[in-house]
Amino acid sequence: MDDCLNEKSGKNLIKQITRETGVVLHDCYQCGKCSAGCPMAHAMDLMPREVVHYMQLGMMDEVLKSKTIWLCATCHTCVDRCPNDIDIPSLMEKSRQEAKRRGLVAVKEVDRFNDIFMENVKLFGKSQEVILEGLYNVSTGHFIQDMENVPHMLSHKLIGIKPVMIRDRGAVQKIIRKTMKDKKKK
Amino acid sequence: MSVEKNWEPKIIAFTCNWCTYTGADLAGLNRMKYPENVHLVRVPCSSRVNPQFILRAFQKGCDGVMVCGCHPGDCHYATGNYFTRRRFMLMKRLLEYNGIDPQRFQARWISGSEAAKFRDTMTQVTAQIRELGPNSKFQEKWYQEGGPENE
Amino acid sequence: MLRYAYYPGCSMDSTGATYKKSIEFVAEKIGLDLREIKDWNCCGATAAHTKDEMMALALPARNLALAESEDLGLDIAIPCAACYSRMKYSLHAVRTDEEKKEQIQEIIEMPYEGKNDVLSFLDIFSTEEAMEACRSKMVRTLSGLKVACYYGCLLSRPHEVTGGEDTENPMDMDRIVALTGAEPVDWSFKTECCGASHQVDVPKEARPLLDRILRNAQANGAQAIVTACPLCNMNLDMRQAEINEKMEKKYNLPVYQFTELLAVAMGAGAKEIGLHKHFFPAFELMKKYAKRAGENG
Amino acid sequence: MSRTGVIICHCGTNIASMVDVEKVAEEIGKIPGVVYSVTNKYTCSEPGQQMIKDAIEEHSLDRIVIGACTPRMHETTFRKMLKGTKINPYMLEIANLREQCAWVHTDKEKATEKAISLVRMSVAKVGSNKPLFTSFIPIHKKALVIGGGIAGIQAALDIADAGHEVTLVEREPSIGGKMVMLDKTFPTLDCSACISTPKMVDVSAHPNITLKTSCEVEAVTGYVGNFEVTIRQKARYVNHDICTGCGLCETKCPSKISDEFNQGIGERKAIYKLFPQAVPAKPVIDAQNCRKLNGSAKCGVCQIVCPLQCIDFEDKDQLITETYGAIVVATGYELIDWTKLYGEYGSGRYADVISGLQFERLVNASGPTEGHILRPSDQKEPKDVVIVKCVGSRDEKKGKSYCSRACCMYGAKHAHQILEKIPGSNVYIFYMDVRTPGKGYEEFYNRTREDGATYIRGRVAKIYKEGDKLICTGEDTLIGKPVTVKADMVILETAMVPARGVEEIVSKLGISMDGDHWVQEAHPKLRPVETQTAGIFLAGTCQGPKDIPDTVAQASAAAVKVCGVFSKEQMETSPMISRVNEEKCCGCEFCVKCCPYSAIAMKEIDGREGNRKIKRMVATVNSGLCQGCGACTAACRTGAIDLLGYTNDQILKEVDALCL
Amino acid sequence: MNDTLEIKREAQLRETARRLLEDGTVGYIIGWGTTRFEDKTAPLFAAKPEEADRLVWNEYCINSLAKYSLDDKYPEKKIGICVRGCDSRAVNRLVNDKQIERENLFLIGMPCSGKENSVCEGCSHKNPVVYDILIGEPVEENTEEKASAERFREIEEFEKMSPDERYEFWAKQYDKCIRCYACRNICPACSCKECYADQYMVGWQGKQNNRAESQVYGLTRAYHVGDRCIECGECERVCPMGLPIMRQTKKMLKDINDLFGNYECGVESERAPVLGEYDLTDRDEFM
Repeated sequence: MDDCLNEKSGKNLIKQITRETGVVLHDCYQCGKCSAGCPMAHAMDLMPREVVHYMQLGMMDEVLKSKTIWLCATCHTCVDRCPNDIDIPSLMEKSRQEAKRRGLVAVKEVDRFNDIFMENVKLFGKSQEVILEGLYNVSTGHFIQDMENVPHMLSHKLIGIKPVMIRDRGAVQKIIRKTMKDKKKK
Repeated sequence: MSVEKNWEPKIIAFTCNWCTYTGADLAGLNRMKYPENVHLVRVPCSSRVNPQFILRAFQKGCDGVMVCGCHPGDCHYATGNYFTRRRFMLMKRLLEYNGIDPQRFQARWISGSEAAKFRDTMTQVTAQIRELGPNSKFQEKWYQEGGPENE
Repeated sequence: MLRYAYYPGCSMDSTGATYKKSIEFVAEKIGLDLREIKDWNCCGATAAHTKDEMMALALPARNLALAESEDLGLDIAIPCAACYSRMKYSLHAVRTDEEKKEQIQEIIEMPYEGKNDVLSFLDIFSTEEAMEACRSKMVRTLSGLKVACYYGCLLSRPHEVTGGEDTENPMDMDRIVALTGAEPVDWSFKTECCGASHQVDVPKEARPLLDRILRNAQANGAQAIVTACPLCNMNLDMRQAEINEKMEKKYNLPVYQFTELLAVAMGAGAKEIGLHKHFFPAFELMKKYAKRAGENG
Repeated sequence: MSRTGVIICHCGTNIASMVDVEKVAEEIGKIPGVVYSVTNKYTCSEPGQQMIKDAIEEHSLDRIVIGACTPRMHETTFRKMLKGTKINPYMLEIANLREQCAWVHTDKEKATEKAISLVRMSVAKVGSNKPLFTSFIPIHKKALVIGGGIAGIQAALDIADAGHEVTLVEREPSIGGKMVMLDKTFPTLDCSACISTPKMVDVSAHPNITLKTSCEVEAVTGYVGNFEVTIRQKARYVNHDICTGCGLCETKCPSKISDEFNQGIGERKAIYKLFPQAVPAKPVIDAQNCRKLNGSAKCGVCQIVCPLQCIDFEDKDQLITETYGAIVVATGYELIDWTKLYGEYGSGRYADVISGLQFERLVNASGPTEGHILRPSDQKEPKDVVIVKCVGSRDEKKGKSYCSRACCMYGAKHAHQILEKIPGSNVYIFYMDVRTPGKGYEEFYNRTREDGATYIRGRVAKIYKEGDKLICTGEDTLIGKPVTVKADMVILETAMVPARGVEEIVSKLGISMDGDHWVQEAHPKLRPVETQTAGIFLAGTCQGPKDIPDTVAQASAAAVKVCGVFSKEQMETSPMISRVNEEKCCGCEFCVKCCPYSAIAMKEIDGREGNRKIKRMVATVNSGLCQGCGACTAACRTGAIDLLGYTNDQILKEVDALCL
Repeated sequence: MNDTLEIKREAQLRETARRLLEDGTVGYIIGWGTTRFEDKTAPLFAAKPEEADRLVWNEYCINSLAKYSLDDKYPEKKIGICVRGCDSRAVNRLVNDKQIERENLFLIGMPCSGKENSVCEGCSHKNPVVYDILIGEPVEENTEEKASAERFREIEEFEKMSPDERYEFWAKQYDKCIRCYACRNICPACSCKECYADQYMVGWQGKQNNRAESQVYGLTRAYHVGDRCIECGECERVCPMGLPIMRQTKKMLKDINDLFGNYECGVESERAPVLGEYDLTDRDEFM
């Protein structure tokens, strides 16, 4: 009887998420305006509307396993048009963080990119497009992606090989360390 | 103060004519049973009940006091019980602050159709007050019977 | 007085180089005084908020706090939509949430009160003062050039944070671009998302986003797209050829920054502002339409 | 010393079986001031009543306490009985010994004790009773109906048919309201104008109805039976007493203005009739757009061509004051201005995205396209039409949180009309729920689907233009996929909102509105056509969104309420109302804030301070408005305002008596 | 207290007062004057310009002055009143209760950094909230943290006691009460023409001096002024028997703040007392 709705285990997590985001899930009456306006909907396995509905039902596992939470581009079109002001991007955000904690990353590339981006920032205090792209390609195995553009960039000095850094890199590192430490404690 | 033999709690309930008083009548019509200790004072609206009446009731020797009216939103006079709600939320806290047990003063919304709720509330409140015993706080009888020498 | 604290953002040193040049040119012309924040850091862009909310608030806040500590009382000008959005989030949090404000201060170990505003370049150029200054410096007209002004999502949404104008059909850039004589077309994808970093991590899924924007611009008669963000610009510019190839389309829409249009109209040479550096050829179209002001045809 | 008579009723065995009534009578008889204490088998019966009457004479009683059934049962009976005696009917108290004693208790001894307490409380209370006298308000049997839509028309006709005079006030130049704009009415599809214009003519021809178009209510004072209403007759610049409505002026007028009756589709002149079947069928001049009146040109063509010299450019607004006994508010609704709210639907930038009311005009045979459905941008017949429901309704963020109730049905009607009039057309209806609670409504919805309308469950996220097509994107939430429709025309079924200016009317009348500015009814279930103010009633959509059948039903109900008021020459007001002791009143206005009926006002009285004469403010209760709730009394710290029949003194006496 | 600053303020006050009396702006000025005790001042009514110099301003200017205006509700000329933060709130209170007309008063604002009075400790409005002229510069307000921490500290502690302990405490207090009604007479929230306690036709309040009657008086007073109390502490200061009267009214205020949102009386002149209004969304605990 694992499928009983009233025994779904996601309820506590959902409570926590709604508390942190201030989203009132039962306000959503499933009109689908979010999905219809979502630029990434075509690639999603769950419609944004369905994510909310799963959460209304307490079915958090389905949400955490979905590609949708990783494909959300956080463009806020959905919440801007939502008649009930459901902050879907924040729900996606929190779900993503939880999914990562549980090792359920459905779209690895997105997660890799974000990791590398932040590593980059941690290292230099600024993001380095060429290093970012390079590292990302190496780590995902997409060696040739966007490489056709590199000669153009180099020849027009759009990118440099030498990294640009900030002076007080320690300050940035501290910010990242502090906030991530916070994360682990939870 | 020693508990009198055969002591029975004396409870007064200020009830609005349109909801709770009607609900009490319906309880009678249905022959529902509740303790004899409850005495109703009929007022047109719970907002008619001046909080000073409560003080007076305790002073004169009631062991429990209630204010009952229509549920918020159902007031016969549209908005009366919203005032009731504010007034008695404050009065109740003030009484408790001055040492009155919370059960001794209670307010309830009981509609004209809620005869069973009326019966249950009255039964429950009577039991609570019986449990607490006679009230001497704020009572003038305490003075008439000797005052501070009683303590 | 057109004086602002200035946060260029990481892209300005690389793919945004042409944007930077045009900004410098226009700033010089109209007396826009931009004072770069000393030792600024990356705002965290689209990545930090996927990790942790406080990180995403604290990274930009360090820059804002630096600007505030210089105590010039200047609002902060930001040319990149993503940086702008992140800074606005921080500012919004500090101004509306006492608890978060304290947390942020504790994390960045600096005082920060959110005294100054965060402004996008569109905010700055659409002020009466800036519009007037631009108008007086026009030496060329781009009359006849039909452009679609693309704002992107982050400049306008979410409304509570940006406090911006219409989230569906903003007009600031249209008004600024019209100063050059170019004709902004009425189109419907001004604030649709271009996919941002998804163009790197999930390009196949993200390509249709660019396709839709290009398609609607072209369908409404635009000959070029104008942006106000290095990221949007790069996505539409660098990947247009790729869209044409992989999705079998025939888009021909050079992508300019709005400051490039202003610079050209103010007399900048193509090389001077790096028009030839665009991925999608942008020089020819500009050459065709840029005329000396008052010249006929 | 008062002389109280007490009668304890056996109520057959109802009371007597559980309460020792003789003992009660005996115990009560011991109370000082009680000079007569007996029991009676059936007090409410004729002999029982006679016994009381006799006792009053015999024992010179001046007040009565009856221990019997609930006062809610026989209080009025006994008061009526007292009317025939020398005792004032309000010198009576009833102790509830049946419902609240005998019937609910099981221990006879204790029940008897309680009965004694209850009667003692009543005896204590009656000791402080004072004679009260009902007052009478004359009823002015003339009704005012505000708003000349179908609700106002119906109410006016019903009241007039009952034989009372009615004044119908409409701010537009013609009555008819929104209904006359519609083409057909659901679910029967009868022609809206065909059923509403005869009623309009009836109004103008009815001997009991005075029609006042181009008029607005300026001020209202008074109370039920006696409302003093000032009406502003706006300048019409056409003498309607002479005008025959020949229409020559209209054809010659050179100014063309966007036609509001046709929802901006098409144009009208500056001198105009609102629509061809307007009632009265005479034109007025729109001063704002008249070249002569706004000073932009000399013009005056209408004056020149008018064969009867009706045009009067010097016409001025006039104020008329009259007295009415009752008022019906029927101010109606309008559609929410979606163009200011929905950027994603183009904010009105696309000519072919229209509102439901615009579509009504398009499809209406007397409309600007003579009933041909042609899209506004290029006058082409649309083949693919999208209908979007709940635009502005059920949208807490951008519009209104409520459901507008009629849109599901007229959306279906629009679909049906398109499919019927345009062969080969396709209609897509984006909906969230289909709500059809009404007679024949669900059947009509089914029929629309049979006609071929495609229902898609989801809200449209965006409408944009590509070429001459409007692209609508939505999610079909039932299959969980985004869908796109390329449409030639889009109809937005927009929310109903209260008519503009309702806030002013409401404040002039002293009634209240809810959060969405719909006029507040006295009770949502039991008094849906009344307001908190006696004599003011509600009809139609001013009270909340509704369809035509409900509107008409409510209008007739309001008419009945008015006739109820008019059924008497005078109105008896309850004497159990609040009264101010002016000597004590300090004028703090706290009671005014608590009164739900705005029955308390402040007045200036003469006073003294030291040896100086001064004017000071005190509260005063309007006996026509006060309903006797007593909320003010508990707010008054001084106790300067008191409720007759339930005075502070009386209630305190009851409390004291219980505790003896 | 910064003495030099306050001495300067006193000089300015006298100068202003003289000018106002000279040019006829006001008929008289209510302020503080010396007494034969060095550490006491008394209300002073200055009607002539030369009397202006008898006005004093020091840490002993404790008496609340606003209520004196009720003795002259219909003055021929404006009444000048020196108002500290608390006095100005008292004025707002009386204006809101329609007891005086603002136009009849000329308010001389006295920024006040606290007097020899414990109630000043957590003062939330040291500067007058309303005035016609301000004497000297405003003083620095207490931080919000300090004011709010101080405001209900005592009440919260008292609430921790058991009902019987609380009753015992108050019973002992009311045993002391001599029903002199000084607390009522000084209170700017008490403005009835005839106090309920003085009425004999309706037996609201017995006149005997015993515990029960005093308790009824104490609670009724607290309830009557609870939603209008401006927290000046005068009731407690004038009590000859030393009853902690403020603890009753502050309890009302604390509950009002808890139940109906932030509420400070007399800060805005327009705001009605909370018992004169309601909110559909008020907490409902009487289900």
